[in-house]
Amino acid sequence: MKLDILYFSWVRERVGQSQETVETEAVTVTDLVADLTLRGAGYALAFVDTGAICVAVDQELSDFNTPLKDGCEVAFFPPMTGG
Amino acid sequence: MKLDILYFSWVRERVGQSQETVETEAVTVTDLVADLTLRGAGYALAFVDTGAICVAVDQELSDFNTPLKDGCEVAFFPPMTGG
Amino acid sequence: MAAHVQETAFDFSAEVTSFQASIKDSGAVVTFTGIVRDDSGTMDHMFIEHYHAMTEASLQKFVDQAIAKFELEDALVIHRHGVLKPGEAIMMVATAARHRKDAFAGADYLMDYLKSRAPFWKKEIFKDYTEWVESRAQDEEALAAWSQEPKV
Amino acid sequence: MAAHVQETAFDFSAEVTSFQASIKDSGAVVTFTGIVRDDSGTMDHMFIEHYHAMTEASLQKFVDQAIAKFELEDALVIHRHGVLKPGEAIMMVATAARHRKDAFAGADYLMDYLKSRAPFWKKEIFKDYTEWVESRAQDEEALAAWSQEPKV
Repeated sequence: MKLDILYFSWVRERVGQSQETVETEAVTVTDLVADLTLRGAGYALAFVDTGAICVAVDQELSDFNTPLKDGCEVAFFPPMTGG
Repeated sequence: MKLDILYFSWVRERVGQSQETVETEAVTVTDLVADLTLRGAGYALAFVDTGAICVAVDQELSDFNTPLKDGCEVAFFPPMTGG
Repeated sequence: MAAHVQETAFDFSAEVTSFQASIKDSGAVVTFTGIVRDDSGTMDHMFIEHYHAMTEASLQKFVDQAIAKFELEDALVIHRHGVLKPGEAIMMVATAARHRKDAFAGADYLMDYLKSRAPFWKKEIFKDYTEWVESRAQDEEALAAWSQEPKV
Repeated sequence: MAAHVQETAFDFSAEVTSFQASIKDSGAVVTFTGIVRDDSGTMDHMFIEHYHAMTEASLQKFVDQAIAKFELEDALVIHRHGVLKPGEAIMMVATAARHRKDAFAGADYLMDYLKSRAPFWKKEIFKDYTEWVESRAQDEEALAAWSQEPKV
């Protein structure tokens, strides 16, 4: 299946891009992260500590056990610092 | 001694005036209230429940045991409702 | 730090603009505006009496206390007296602090003081009768809570 | 009830004037303004990144929650993104309620949500380096406290 992946803040900077579409068989966000980590050193660095990263699936804050569906939008970012 | 007495809100309305100078030998606010109560029915009504009344001596919130000095400004009023 | 008592309306926008222009180190500005409410729909106006000789000094004292207690960079209080129509602003408070929790707490604290310790008395004038607004027990309780609560 | 995300500066005075003009039953209006602070004195600017597709809906959800939780008559959030200079306003919140404690709590609650749950990320750009602002544990704690505390 195909997923739209977004990266923000220092996750984006480490990965080196803000958005990409990936082809994956990942069942959950955790699986997806394992896939992404293989894409290069920047990815590995971005995801080295998933405890420091948040995920949103289809624009809803989610956790790493969330199941994924074809066409999902998955966003990775550090804890938010709005306000 | 002479005291300047001020009345506010419904204390003023019951007493029938906002300000007067009184000659008194009152030692404390409680003594003064006893004196004032004798001045007429409006005063008696105003001071019928001193638990419902606040006092300021020389513009400082005080209590009924506060001693009085010649030339003091003593103000009586219900609990404040600012804001 | 300023405290004003006045009969005329104040210009909230101008006051806040000037307040904000004067602050340097604050990341947080909180304002409160109190507005004449007419719950019954039959109030003609509100009349606010005050103890002129005591009012401004008393407000200034509360402002100084709030600044010290919550490490505010600045605080402002404006309170009206006289005749006010429903919908008109009675008073405003503004606080500035480095951190938002202090700015909120400072404004909240000032309001609790103003409600129960500033020498103002509100009278509501209806078509057929008038009524002095009564103080509320919960306002006294809110004020008392500041002496107990640990600082946020 | 409104939530806006924008790159351009907002006019606080105009926003509050229009917010106040639209309310009918509220006796209390609270506003919060967040301002870019430069503690070091060496910041050139702040850059705020956001998750466009998620931001406005997310803010709207927080506003709706605050209105329900604190019986607000109305609430407004405006949050900027992009480049901001020290001293510029980042965002504002306004709440209106019958009683002051609800207006304060509503604004405080909205701020706690915005700090930790709205998809914004702040970067500080200094002369020689840049730095993403780190989230603070006390912001998470402030947010968690709303699920425990009894309503004031």
